[in-house]
Amino acid sequence: MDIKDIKALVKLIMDTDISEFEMETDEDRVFIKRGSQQEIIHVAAPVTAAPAPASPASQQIISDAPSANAETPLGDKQERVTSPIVGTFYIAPSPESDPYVRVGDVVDAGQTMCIVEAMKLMNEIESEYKCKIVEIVKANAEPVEFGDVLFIVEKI
Amino acid sequence: MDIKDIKALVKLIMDTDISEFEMETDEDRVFIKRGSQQEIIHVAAPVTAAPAPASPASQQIISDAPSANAETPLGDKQERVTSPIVGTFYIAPSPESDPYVRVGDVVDAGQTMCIVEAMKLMNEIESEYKCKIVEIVKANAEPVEFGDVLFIVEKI
Amino acid sequence: MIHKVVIANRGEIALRIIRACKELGIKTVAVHSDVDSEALHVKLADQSVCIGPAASADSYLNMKAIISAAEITDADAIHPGYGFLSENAEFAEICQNCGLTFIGPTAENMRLMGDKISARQTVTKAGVPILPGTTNAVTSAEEAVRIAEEIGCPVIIKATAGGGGRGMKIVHSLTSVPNAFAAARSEAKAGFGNPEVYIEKYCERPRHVEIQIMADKHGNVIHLGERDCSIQRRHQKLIEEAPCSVLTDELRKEMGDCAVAAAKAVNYSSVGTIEFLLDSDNKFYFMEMNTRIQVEHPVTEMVTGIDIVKEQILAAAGKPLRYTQADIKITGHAIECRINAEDPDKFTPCPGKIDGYHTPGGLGVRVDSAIYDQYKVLPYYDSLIAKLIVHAENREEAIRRMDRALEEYIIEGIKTTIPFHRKVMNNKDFIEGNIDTGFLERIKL
Amino acid sequence: MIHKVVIANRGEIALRIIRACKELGIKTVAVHSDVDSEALHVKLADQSVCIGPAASADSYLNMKAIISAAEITDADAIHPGYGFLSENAEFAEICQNCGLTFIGPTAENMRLMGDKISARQTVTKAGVPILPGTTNAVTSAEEAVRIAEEIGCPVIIKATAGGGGRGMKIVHSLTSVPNAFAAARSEAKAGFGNPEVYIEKYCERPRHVEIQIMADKHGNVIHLGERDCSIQRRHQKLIEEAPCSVLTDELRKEMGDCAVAAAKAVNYSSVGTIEFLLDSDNKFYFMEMNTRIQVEHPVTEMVTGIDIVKEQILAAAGKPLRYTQADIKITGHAIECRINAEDPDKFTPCPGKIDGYHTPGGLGVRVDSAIYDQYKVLPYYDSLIAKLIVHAENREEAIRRMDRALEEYIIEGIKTTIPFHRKVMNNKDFIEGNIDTGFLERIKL
Repeated sequence: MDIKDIKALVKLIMDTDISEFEMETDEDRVFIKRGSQQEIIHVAAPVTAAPAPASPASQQIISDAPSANAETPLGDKQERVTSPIVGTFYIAPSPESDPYVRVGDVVDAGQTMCIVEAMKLMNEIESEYKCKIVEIVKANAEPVEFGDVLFIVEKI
Repeated sequence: MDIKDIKALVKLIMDTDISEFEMETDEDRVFIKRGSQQEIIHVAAPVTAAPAPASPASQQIISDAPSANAETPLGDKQERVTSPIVGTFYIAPSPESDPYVRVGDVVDAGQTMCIVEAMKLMNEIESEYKCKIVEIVKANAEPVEFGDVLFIVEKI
Repeated sequence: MIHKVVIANRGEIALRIIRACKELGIKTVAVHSDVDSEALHVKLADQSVCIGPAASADSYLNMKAIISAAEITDADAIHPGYGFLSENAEFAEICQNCGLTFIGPTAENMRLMGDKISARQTVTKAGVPILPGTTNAVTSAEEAVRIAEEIGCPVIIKATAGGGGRGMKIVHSLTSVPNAFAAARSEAKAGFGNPEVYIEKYCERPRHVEIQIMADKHGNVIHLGERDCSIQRRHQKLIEEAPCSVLTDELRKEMGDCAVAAAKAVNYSSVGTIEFLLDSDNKFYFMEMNTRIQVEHPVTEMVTGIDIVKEQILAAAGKPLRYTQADIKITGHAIECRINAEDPDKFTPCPGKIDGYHTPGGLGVRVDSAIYDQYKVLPYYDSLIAKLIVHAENREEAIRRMDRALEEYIIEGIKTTIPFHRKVMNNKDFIEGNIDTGFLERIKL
Repeated sequence: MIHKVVIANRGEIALRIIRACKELGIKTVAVHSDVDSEALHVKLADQSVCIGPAASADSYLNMKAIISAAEITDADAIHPGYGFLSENAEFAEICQNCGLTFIGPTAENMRLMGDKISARQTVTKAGVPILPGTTNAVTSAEEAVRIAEEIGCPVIIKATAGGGGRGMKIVHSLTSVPNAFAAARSEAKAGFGNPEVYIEKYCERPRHVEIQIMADKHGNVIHLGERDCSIQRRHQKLIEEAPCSVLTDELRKEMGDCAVAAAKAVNYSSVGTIEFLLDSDNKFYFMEMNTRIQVEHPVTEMVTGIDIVKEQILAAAGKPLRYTQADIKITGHAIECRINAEDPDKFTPCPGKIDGYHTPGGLGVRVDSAIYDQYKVLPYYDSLIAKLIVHAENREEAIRRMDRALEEYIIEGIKTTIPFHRKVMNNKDFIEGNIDTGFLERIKL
């Protein structure tokens, strides 16, 4: 792979929204990274060095959730509503009753959006501002960690 | 990959928003990183990772010799004459007698330049070609390793 | 039997517990603060739950969050490790009320032994020698002076709620008692929210010798011999070894029997440690009991061959001890060096990114650590990053082995106390076994 | 006493020897080929000497260069490790003539035990059982057939100069003897430059059980019990353990006594190993003696607590053994996994750069390895890159511990046999101890 190839390669990538590019052949290996979020590379180093690969399957269950939706890009005026505690997410006060909110609903500041149950206590999660529900990220009765995204909303 | 390629490569990358670029071929490996983070050490890691620092003092005695003069740059037409065996370097057949060669001497192909003693055997080191002695790197009676530079000569 | 354990801790002890569980076939759940998501205990556990932000109060000390983590992962037990909630009686109670097995002693055990004064009263009843001194809080400077006069100087003033050196004052003359008393009280208030202090005899050049005990829920209590933890800096242990080089078999038996008696006196049912002061005449005095697994437990594991954490888990699960006192044999000598992310001379913490990591190996070398290359040692938590433990046929060989292992141990990017430990291993007095709790203040390394 | 040792080897065994020397206060000189200048044994030794190019014949097998290295560094002893010159009688002699202590047995010992036929004759005199078969080379196909008929099939044809499986042929019917005989001879010729072969009874499903012996220059010989090395692929050991799960104390004593008798028969004065075949009826037959330290010596160190390499050095220095047979106690169970830089399924060598390295830790885990992060595993030498050894109270716990340690062991950038070992640790037959030298050919992992 000579300088011309690289040039072509770089141009190609620049016209896209690719943030990282890696390629390996018998002869050579190329790694390109755009933008300035150094986290990704930081994570990379430990992951190989540390026994992460050792127990990958197991990690999914709880842990991948937050990072997952933390990454999904937001439209402008959109906000993430995260869980302040560990517990179980409920969209309605009881199985029979209607959900606190539905996608598209507009909720006022202080209005209850859901419940996170911890130690048999029903903790009502209230909206801090008036907003429209864009997405309900968690399924009803799903376990949530501290910092998990519960809703994506649009400020009004 | 020569300096021109690198120059072109750097220019190429500077005109983009690439934050990291890495490329590896059989001969060489390039790693470019933009912006001010101390990650560059990231590349040096291997060296530090090894217990080299553990026993530094001890290493000098024998080991640094080769690398040391291997590094000294050569004029053109200049060549290094290295030791084919481990042993003790002697510039003369006996303490009394004259040295085989002196700096400035011209030696013919096949002419004895020095002796490396190994297991009580005197191994005469002969010149492979006609040359002029530019430097006698080892001191008389100094231990030498395989590959140690004994002389720097100039081909004639 | 226990099926899934939430490990309410971090660092090397969390790893230690995960390893024991894996070998027992028990599933593990790591809980962690948001800044700890890259920590090794999170990577090695079967599951992990983020329970709060960096501040320990909101995460590793957050009982509600930890219990919730157990609920959402269907765990049936919690191991508190050491520090954090490990000696919190309320937490033990909450676990019980939530139907979770707390892997440790009962709340009652903790309350009784956690408070120094009640502990002294309890063990005294059990016939365990304590230092002459008050068993009740001393309330006035006048009373303090009278007691000091009674006992005879030097005396030490200690916080009843205290530990780890804070709120301790050594007094060599009666005249300085009132000031020391006031100082100790305010330190105690600041440190533990409780100003109560008590006074006891202060003995010169003592060794810190502690007995590891192991008990089950069937009334069986045995001891695993002693550890000498005399190498301390400001009452923080830095090097521990087993056995203690001045202990005779008779003395070992005597101290061991006392420790067992103390444990039996409170119907103790887990692993624990009875700490003694051993003075230069080989007279020993009860100091306190630690109702948890301790940092230095590995040296005892090395010389007895017993996996203490496994036994602790099995005991919590209601299994009887797998050993009788007769089974316990001390073989060879073990030493542990606590490697902290600190300046080796000033002992100031040096958190940061590890850039270059290589652990020592070979015969008789054990590393308990949760760090790895490129891992960031965080400023929010304890500076202990690794425990290097060696086992050899005798103390001399153990010291040599430790020195070569320390030489092999490469931790680049941050300062560590490895150079300090190498100095100790090469110190004439240490090698000759002339050690006591004053060693580091006295010796110029 | 020995002051400075040249280590005529590389890799983990060179490191093993350096560690023993450091703990004994002996200086070390690493010799290395030019491509090995970054090797760990070079970095950890007190001195190092480059003795030649990559090819072993010109460096690690270059006697002259190694002796010269000893001369220019004023060393007074040479440790050959295993492989390379370790069983080369001529080299041992040269060392002696140059006034260097060869850390190993005498040249005579090697000659006598190195040649399989003379070894069989020697041990037979000492009353050690051998497999029925020829003690002399078989010269013609006719003779081969006659002998096979005598002994009764199956028989095995082996190269007298052989080892490690090459030049071995198993024959199940007389008709196929002639071809097998011819094939074995040509393989022997090609492999060892000597076509001589001999024939012996071939026993089905045997275990490879070997006895570690330890002797000094004062006539003292003891054994350290056995190792079961039945997990082999093409006669290459991959997993070793101690003790052997089917050995009774009586059988252990019987085999141990035979091993000691064999060693005494040749006035053996160093550490060594007597290899036996143990058949399904617990009858054992002498196979060969290894007159050197072996790759798998650590499992014996773990269960006996004895540092075998130190004893070997001290014996070479003329010191008497520090143990009598009565001192030797087998405690718990140890397993070693040989981790090779090979494809875990095809076992094809995979040299290359290690990119990401993390070793397992905790109780009962030992790593003997000379690799480190970013180290390049070279194609010129053996593919063994690490020995992972565990020690536990019993075999079951040892297997669980090994499995969790293998899980923790991270070696990125190259393929290793770690996944293979995990499969074995989780294999029902292995767990139940149903193993013999045919295990890997028979079992589908």
